[in-house]
Amino acid sequence: MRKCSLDSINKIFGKIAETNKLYLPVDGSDGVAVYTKWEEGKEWSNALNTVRSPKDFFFPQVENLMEFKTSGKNIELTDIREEAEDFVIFGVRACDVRSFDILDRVFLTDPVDSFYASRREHGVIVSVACSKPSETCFCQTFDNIDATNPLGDVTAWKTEDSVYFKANTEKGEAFMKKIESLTEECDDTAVAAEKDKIAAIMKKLPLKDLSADAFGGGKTDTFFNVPEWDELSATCLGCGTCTFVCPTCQCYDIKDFNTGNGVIRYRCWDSCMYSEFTKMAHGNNRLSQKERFRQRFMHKLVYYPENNEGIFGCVGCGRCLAKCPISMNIVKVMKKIGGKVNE
Amino acid sequence: MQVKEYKPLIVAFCCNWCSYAGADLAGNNRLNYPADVKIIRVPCSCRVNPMFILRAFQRGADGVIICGCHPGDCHYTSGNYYTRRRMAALFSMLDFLGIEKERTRVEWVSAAEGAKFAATMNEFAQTVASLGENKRLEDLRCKK
Amino acid sequence: MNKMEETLIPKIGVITDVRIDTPDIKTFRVVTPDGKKAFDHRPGQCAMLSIPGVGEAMFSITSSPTNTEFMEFSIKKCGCVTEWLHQAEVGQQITIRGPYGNPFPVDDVFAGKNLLFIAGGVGLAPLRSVINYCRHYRDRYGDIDIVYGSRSKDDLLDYKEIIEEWSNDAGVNVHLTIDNPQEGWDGHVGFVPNYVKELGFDTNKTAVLCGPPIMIKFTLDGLTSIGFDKTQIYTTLELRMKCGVGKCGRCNVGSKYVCKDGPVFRCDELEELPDEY
Amino acid sequence: MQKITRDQLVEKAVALLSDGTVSAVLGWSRGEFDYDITPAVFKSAEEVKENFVWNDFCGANFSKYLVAQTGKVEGKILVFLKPCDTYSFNQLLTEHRFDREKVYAVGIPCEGMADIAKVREIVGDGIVSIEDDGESLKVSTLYADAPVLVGAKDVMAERCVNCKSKKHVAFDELMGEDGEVIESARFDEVARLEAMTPDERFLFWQNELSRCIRCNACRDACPACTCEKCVFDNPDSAVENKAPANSFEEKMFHIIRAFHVAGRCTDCGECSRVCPQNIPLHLLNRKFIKDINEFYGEYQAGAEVGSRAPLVDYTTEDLEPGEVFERGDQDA
Repeated sequence: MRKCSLDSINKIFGKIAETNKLYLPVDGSDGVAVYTKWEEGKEWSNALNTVRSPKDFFFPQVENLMEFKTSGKNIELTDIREEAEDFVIFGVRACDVRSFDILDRVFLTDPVDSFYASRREHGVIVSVACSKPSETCFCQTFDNIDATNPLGDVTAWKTEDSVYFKANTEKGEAFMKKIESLTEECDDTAVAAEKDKIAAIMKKLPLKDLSADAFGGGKTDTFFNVPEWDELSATCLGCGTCTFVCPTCQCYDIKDFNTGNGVIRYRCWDSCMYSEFTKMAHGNNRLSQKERFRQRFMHKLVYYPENNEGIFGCVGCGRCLAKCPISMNIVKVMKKIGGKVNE
Repeated sequence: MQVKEYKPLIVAFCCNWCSYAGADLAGNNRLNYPADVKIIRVPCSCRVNPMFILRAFQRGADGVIICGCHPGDCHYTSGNYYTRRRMAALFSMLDFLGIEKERTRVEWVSAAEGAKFAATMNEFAQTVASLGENKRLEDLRCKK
Repeated sequence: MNKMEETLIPKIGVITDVRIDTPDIKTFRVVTPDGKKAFDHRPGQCAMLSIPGVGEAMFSITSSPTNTEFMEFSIKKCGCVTEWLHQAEVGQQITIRGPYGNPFPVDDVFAGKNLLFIAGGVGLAPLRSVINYCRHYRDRYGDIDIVYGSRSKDDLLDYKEIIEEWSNDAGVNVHLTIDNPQEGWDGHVGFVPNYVKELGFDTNKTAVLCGPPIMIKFTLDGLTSIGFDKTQIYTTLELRMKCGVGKCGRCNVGSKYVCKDGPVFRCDELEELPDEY
Repeated sequence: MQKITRDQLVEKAVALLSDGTVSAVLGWSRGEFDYDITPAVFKSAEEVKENFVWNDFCGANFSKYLVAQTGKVEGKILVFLKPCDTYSFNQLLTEHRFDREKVYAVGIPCEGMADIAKVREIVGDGIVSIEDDGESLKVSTLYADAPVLVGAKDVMAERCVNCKSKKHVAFDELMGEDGEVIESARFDEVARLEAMTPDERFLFWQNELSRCIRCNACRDACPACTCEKCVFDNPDSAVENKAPANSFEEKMFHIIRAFHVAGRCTDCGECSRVCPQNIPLHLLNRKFIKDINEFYGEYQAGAEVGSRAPLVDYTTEDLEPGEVFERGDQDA
């Protein structure tokens, strides 16, 4: 374990930025943290998390896949893929680190999505423990997410005056090597104390008792036709906020953009909440908002675990709790239709 | 190396009944106006949806002008009155977003005003040329 | 850069033949620009065809895998991609990627069985691939019955092939029907589900169904009422798809992705899925 | 600090449900915390008694829900309308978007709604409870030893600080006292932007709109956006690009969105409330309202049913689009 003083963290950022693009949460003009490319003068935000999740780094909202030129009856296809550059994402919280694993299980299973894979390979994730979890946090509901000791290539802890680092992977070791001269070896007393502090707060969180035990693979029949879906979805606006701020939502659309002198085929995030998500020439298999609403939650709580050894498609980051225009969210759904709070 | 002279691309939406005929007349009378004015014929100036204007900019236009019958002379009685209100609101909004207001214009050109059509286009092209390329409403994907 | 294979990046294909089957269905023959088959496939699998700037869509491969020279797609005009394809001429290039989905279990489950194919309208398209595969390896299968219905005589897909080839094969029985009486038609008139019940097949068969959702529903009821078990019946589904490989999330029904886990499902498997297809 | 209490509203809802006047109630439903309130359709008096809430976080405008819900509910539906909601209500009626006969509208006074983001700015994260303490809110957090008192005025949502009217323009029944139309300062921010140079304005909007994630919440929450099929959802429109692929797409979406509601927007402020990225979208709408007022005379959408929206109206004496800027120049 190594540490540096909080005052000198910008030196570390400077060191990393010499060779890699470095992204970290920085407070924007409206005071809200956004993952921003670090440069001299940018300060690491104190905010718990960003509104937009870091899934963008591996699965950007818009990404060009290929280009076409057409002349007469002929089509010329250009593969525009480029190897991603090495980059570092700094300050990722435990929930978001976990979300990468959930995305990996989609994009890195055969056939591997090369766009995603390339960025994943070149990205180094420096996670940081959550010193001040918020009331909307419920990562404890899910297995393998530890806000006191997040995963990632490197784990960091930020205390009052210092930042501590521990490498977890080979990529992480390389990262540590790079910042070696700016950090000093230390024992883990301070980190242990920080962990205890966080653990104590976690025990006080209002959603600490939320349980997902009622859900999981093979529960389709249990939940699909419960009448509560009507009530829960009655006022859903059908916007895509929850899916777009969600770190694990991975549905996408592939569209063509005609530039006037060629066609760019791009992919962009899509939302199962949108009315035309499943619309086909011959009709739509999800006609009402209730069905679309149900799909989103069933996917996270039942379908995804069924295909992925019981792992839920939610990491409890609380973004949808904070951002849904009508404050409808996965916690309300879980409580209403299944997971009564463990008393 | 010779520097290519910058010639703005102008999209002119012309109503079928007055301005398009005006453009025709300008042509028949051999009046000069820039070749980079691309005329799109519309049934009435009020057919021009704000989206058309934005899309023209997206596709590389540096200026967009809408020409219709003089107020009171609309083939459909009142179409151009609506154009007048809509475009006033839209242009003001574009200006609000910091997009150069000189890039958009509405002119009333009757079928008999070939000379006015040519003069308007010359003058508009010059104005837009002095602003340079449209950068604030461009779509880089379309500029490759 | 040593580029990885990317399934989303298609190959170029050329339309080498366009056959007008019915007023709204055309069959397109597609090969690569150097005249070869774009890829191998199994009966019942699909391919993504696209026209840059228009869109990409999933189509079942109509030709049999035993055809090693080209692929065929029977396509009904019903959306923007299909409309565009319908006005395409021979020589037009398109893009093609695949094969996607799981095939019919022709080599294990179907082997040695009597087969009953039931199709409605353009639903014959995915079945034609299986039927021709089974006809090619005729000795591996028992009797083959084909029930095929359409709105009218003119809407029967592959009519020529059915009459000239399928009907003449030994052990292959073709039963055609159209919805309403029509001049020049002396065959059966009536809807497919009823016709199936009228024909009253022996239940020692494996049935394969494809057609409009309403036809599938009633035919399934019909088959079970004459004693078929749902494990004996296979069908193939269609949902909106974008990626074709179970990632984009569109064709997700329950824990299954139709593009990857389907489109071929056994009817008892289908029953386990939520009713959203 | 609302003048009317939850109990009064519950009592009203229960009475109307019990006597059969209405068969459903559109109201605010209790959340996990004290601020995450969900609009809900209550079907029984028990549900109302158990889950109905009324506090400083009941900002959602119910008018738009009537379009869908009046079609789903047998009999009448009770809707509680704050003064600003009644304007949207009228505007939708003007556009024949729902059947007035199927609605029982109860006007309720509103003292302004709180913005949870503003509360967070003061007290920080980890809000576990918020109690209404008359003129202030008593906020307990995970990290403060004692509850923090924040002035209700200090955390009031922007749209409520600049409230345009406390007067109800539509109701079947009014609870409490009706207020007056207010001379608000709502156009000040627009004027401030107008006074900037075009370059400054461009940078301002570039920065704001670049945050857009195209979640469509602004459109979906907007009571004026009730098209059956939005142009941005229509693959045939050639603009259904779904994603903010670049700055052009961002601008196009927001210009068109605002333009489509120009003259019909009642300035209810839902667009800015729901924006997950805090883009001040209401400024675009207000710019249109301000312009329309200046160009064609004062007009408040929804003030009365049946009024003709300025952009579907004209006079022969209207100013020319070119004159718009001359006016501006004179002002400057």
